[in-house]
Amino acid sequence: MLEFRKDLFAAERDDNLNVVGKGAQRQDMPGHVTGRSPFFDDHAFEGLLHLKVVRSPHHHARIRHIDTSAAERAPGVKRVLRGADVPVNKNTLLSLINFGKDDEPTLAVSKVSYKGEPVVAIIAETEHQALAARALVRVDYEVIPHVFDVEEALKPGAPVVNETYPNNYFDYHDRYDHSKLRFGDVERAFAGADFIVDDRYQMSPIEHAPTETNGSIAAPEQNDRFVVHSCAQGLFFSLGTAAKILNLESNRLHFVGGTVGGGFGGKVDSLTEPLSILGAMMTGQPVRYVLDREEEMLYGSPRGAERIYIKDGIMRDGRIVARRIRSYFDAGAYTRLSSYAAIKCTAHLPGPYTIPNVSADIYVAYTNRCPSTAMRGFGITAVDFALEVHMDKGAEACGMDPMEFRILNAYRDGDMKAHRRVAKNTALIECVQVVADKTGWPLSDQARRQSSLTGGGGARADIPATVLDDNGRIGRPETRTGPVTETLPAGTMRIPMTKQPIMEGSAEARPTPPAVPQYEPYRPTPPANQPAYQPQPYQPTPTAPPPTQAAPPSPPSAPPPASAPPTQHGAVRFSSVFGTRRR
Amino acid sequence: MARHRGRGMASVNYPIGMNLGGDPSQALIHSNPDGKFTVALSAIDLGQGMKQVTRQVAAETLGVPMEDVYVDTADSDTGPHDMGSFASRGTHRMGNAVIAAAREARGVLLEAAAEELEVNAGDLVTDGRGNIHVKGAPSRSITVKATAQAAQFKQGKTIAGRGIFLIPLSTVDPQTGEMNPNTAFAHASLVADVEVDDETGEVTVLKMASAYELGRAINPKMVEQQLVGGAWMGISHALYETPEPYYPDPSHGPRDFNEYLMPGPGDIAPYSITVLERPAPDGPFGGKGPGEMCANPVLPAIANAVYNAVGVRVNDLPITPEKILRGIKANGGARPQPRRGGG
Amino acid sequence: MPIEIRTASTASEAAGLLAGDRQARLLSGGTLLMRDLNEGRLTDGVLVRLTDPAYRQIGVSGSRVELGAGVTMAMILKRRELACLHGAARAIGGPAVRNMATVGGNLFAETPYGDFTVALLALDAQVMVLQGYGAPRAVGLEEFLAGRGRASSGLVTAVQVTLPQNPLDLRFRKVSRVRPKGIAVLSIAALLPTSGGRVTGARVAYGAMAPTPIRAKAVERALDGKALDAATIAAVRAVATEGTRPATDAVASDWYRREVLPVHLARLLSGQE
Amino acid sequence: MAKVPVQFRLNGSDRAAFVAPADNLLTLLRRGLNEFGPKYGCGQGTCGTCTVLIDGELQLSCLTLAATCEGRHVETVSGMANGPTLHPIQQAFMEHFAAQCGFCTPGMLTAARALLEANPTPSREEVIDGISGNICRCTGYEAIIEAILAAARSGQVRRA
Repeated sequence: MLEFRKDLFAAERDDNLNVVGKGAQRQDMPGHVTGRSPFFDDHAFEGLLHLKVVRSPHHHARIRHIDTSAAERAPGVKRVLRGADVPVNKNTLLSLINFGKDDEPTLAVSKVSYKGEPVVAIIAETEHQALAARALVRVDYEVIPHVFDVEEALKPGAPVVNETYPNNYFDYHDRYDHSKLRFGDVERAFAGADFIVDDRYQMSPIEHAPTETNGSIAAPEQNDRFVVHSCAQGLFFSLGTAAKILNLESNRLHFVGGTVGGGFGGKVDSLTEPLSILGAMMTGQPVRYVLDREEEMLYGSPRGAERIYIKDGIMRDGRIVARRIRSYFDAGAYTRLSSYAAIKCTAHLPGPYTIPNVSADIYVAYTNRCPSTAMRGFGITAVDFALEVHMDKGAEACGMDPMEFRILNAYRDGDMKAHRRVAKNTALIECVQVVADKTGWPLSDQARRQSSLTGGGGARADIPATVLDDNGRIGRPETRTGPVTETLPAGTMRIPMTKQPIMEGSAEARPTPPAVPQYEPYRPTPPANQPAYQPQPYQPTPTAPPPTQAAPPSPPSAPPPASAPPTQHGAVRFSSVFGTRRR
Repeated sequence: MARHRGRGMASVNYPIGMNLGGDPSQALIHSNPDGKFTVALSAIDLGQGMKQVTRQVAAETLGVPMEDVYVDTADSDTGPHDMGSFASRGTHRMGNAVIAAAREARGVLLEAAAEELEVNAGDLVTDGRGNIHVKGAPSRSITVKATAQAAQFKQGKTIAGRGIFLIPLSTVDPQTGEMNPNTAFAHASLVADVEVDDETGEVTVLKMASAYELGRAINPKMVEQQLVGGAWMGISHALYETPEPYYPDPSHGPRDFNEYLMPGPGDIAPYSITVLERPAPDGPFGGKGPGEMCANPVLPAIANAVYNAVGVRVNDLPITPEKILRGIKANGGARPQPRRGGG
Repeated sequence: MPIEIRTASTASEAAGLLAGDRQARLLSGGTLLMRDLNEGRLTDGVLVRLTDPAYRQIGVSGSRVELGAGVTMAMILKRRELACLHGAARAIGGPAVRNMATVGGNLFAETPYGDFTVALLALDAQVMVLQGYGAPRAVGLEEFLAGRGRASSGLVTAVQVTLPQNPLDLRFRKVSRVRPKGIAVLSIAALLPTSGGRVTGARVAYGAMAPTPIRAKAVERALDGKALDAATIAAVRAVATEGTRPATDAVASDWYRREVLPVHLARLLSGQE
Repeated sequence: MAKVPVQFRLNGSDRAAFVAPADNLLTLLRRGLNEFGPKYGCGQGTCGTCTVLIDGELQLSCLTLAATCEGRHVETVSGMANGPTLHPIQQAFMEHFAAQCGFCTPGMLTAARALLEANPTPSREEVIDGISGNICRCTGYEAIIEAILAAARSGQVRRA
């Protein structure tokens, strides 16, 4: 089922290793097969209380009044928590890395923005008592208009989903209503392309559906601390989030976890820890808050849906000369991690291909649905679906075999990527060749001879002159399509290379310096002496050379000399690198 | 009625670790007085195999047998800070932090052995079986156990190490999107063979084959676990899953595993994987991490295979029988496309 | 008042408890009721357990079969005489659920569940209902299902069916998205007794094509007296969706259910996979 | 709330507890007796993580009222190994890397045990049916199916 091709890239690899590379038994397997692996819920506590939340039945509503008096009197109920009980009742997850504004309450106070939003928490001696008391909470709602579609949400006059972002989009860099990628001049390249392939894709939301639902148990420990058994995917991420929401010093929290019943991204949000700890603080007893399956399915924060528009300009010989992408992340009612995914998506474009003109606008839109969050392949899975289906259509449009089309356009070592960094350590071509081999998919000899190691760089390493625009200034939706405002000269770079990664250990104890990642500075290289790959389209065979204006646009000005440092200006201050600074 | 076979492919790459960096991982390693090591982390094992990957990386770096290392994670009182298990960062970031910590511990270990053997630490090597000896002179050796005992009870040395790995945060240019997003990328290409029933729109995945380039398969058995399970999830995303079946209309959301559709054990197809290893210059022993990307090529490959089978492009996931059937009807019937290779 | 459990040793006692307390519910296999309890939809009231051995007995006398309402799917699967019901019994859940889910419970399962009942409907089953004390009264399954939503329908003690002479005369198909265990896009049971090469007395039932399992009477009419040939099947396809009112749910839309019902019915009748 | 006593055998040992009438068996095992082998995955009967044997028959403990277990024998994953010696199915799961997060594993093992004790030489299709009530979100099932078939081939699982 799984085999190796050790012959490939053998020269770059030292296989003389003792333990690494061995299919050794997992350290956790004996615990798994005996049922003894300690998941968060597998801990016994005397006097354990159970917490259940009352959730909004409406997609969007103002809260007029909450009456918990009957629930408080119900049998077994120890405490009823409301928004006012939460010390810091507004947070955004990425505030821990100083990214974005606090926009989400732990318990809603004046408004609910999605069906299922927690409003009140009940803590009782048994789960059944908590469930029974939950039914006694009376919330008076005033239902208000909702919006479910990402593009509808961005139109002027749409219902305001999230008051922190009153235009229903995340603010990028204090400046734009979307994340931008600009490389070359796509419009000019479209005008010269032989084929235009244009389409719309829709990624579905996805529920992580781990077999273990989200949950936690918090208990008072000695020394005024709280032990928290957690299913968090980031132990300190959750600890930091809880400490902030509860206004506690981090060392008053003792998080224990690490053995988690599946996550897939759905256990990054600290959905339960703040309330179970707050419950333990308020009652002085251990409190367990576990989502039931229906809650996990409907309100456990899914992978967000994405709508993606792709337009490609393709030459008759199969070269993609331009790719434009517009994409909408459906964040749901609050930001969680969508803002981060959109930047990751921006960096990923245009996929593993060398395309001389690329433009992308990635929006994060708020809608009245459960906030979405990270999931396996976050920011990438959806756009890869769209890109690779689009590649199939592109191959069809120019009459090429889909694998040949990919090999022709694949990025190679030394190529410039759209985010203005040089590709290295690439291997897409080899993957296609190997899978072609094993499936009997016919490839031309020429395609078989291609390599990620050669043929890249040269003109393919150039940063083209790039047209810029000021579209989508925050608060001005009418500017979403606008004119070119300036042309950035070829070769321009504005962001410093990141410093050398830090890998610390005591210097004398390190016999060899660790391998460290290094961004290679922009350094135009002379054209490779290897002849360019000439694809052999199956159908139709091009009879005439492509029109001259269809050639991939070369930079209008000469690239800077090899020794010249990249142009650097306009770098954004550190604290707002991702987007909007936390307030 | 007819069932049509179709074949589709896709190729993808995947960025390893948090985009833009700024996501540190720390590790601590210490030894018992008999040379048995504990790695203390706050990393999370949610099934991907964090504990075992870091165990192998630690043992390899320390130069001791794997059985002499156990990984203890995650307890915030003992395990130092880590961003978490997401963004395919575990193997790459934590793997490097463990290497840093293990190098430091190994340095002390070799110094202690050098003192016992009265040689220079730089002349010593480990044999991976629990012994330390002078390079080129295996007879001049000492066991790791004896070394640790000497360090603890005689020399007063702490055989321990601390490590951090951090790729400093990159900025982003708001106008061009210029940034330093990631340092390592994994790659894959996948072919899916399907059969589509043109009267019901039902898709059967017949088989799949893939090639994955993932730097270094630190544990091939766990790589296989990830890639097989991830491909199943890819089929699931492509054909089955959604909490909002009529998105953006949020109604009819599934409430349980009966309503939330995923392939059952009777829906799985043979899957053949080939692993390529082009080590990442900054990966732990070149490792990258296939944990997230393993579903990604499956979605488009199946979509393309469905098109190849019946000529229907479904651009909206999941590719349900209903969407295919509507497409077939809109086309006035199935339109099989040319076959590709020996399906 | 919280949950209270009452145990009845006879059907009459159980029926009496149910009749005397509108909130009381019978706990049979637990696959429906326990979920309500676990998820907080049921927070108080009496749960009645019936321990009478007859409740879990299978009585076979020639072609007449009485299935106690507490008989599980697994128990049916163990009885060779009930082979014609095995397809429908196996269509219910995985092995653990088949050990728990009962014939009686399946009568109350909401769409798209209740596939076993679809087979019973094709067999023209009689439901034995006990109202208060006394003897159970036989109610046709169709009538029973029509009144299912109403309260105080009494205690179902058993289901009676007449097995077809040839077990292969009862055909069953469940269409689901997930294999081998998935809930129904739709299910079909067709009793097709043949005499002299012609179908006589066909009974066809659908699951998930209406709020309860329903008879496909137009299909039955199209089959009666006909040979199961291509022309008949074409005629059946044309009327297959008559009287159906399928729901849109998480697994399929009403459009899709209507669209593929004729296809699956035709395949079932023509013996295709 | 009035609690009721229940006495039963758990993995061969006599146990007694007081339960609330509405408590299911899973709650009794986990919260009443600290038997954490069976897991809570849904409380709906749709995931199989709470699967146990009751008097040798495969059942879902979340759908079983605790009070109805009076006098019965409940067996969980914790009772599978014979002291330090793993059950052949546990051994096969180890060898085939048939677990990742490990959360479905107790239920899977119990379902596999019930299958092999009733049918020591199942076909692949029968194995697939045997685990069809148990959701695994990590493995894609293949390794689990292979492990159960291997355990069957080993001939070490005895008919119950």
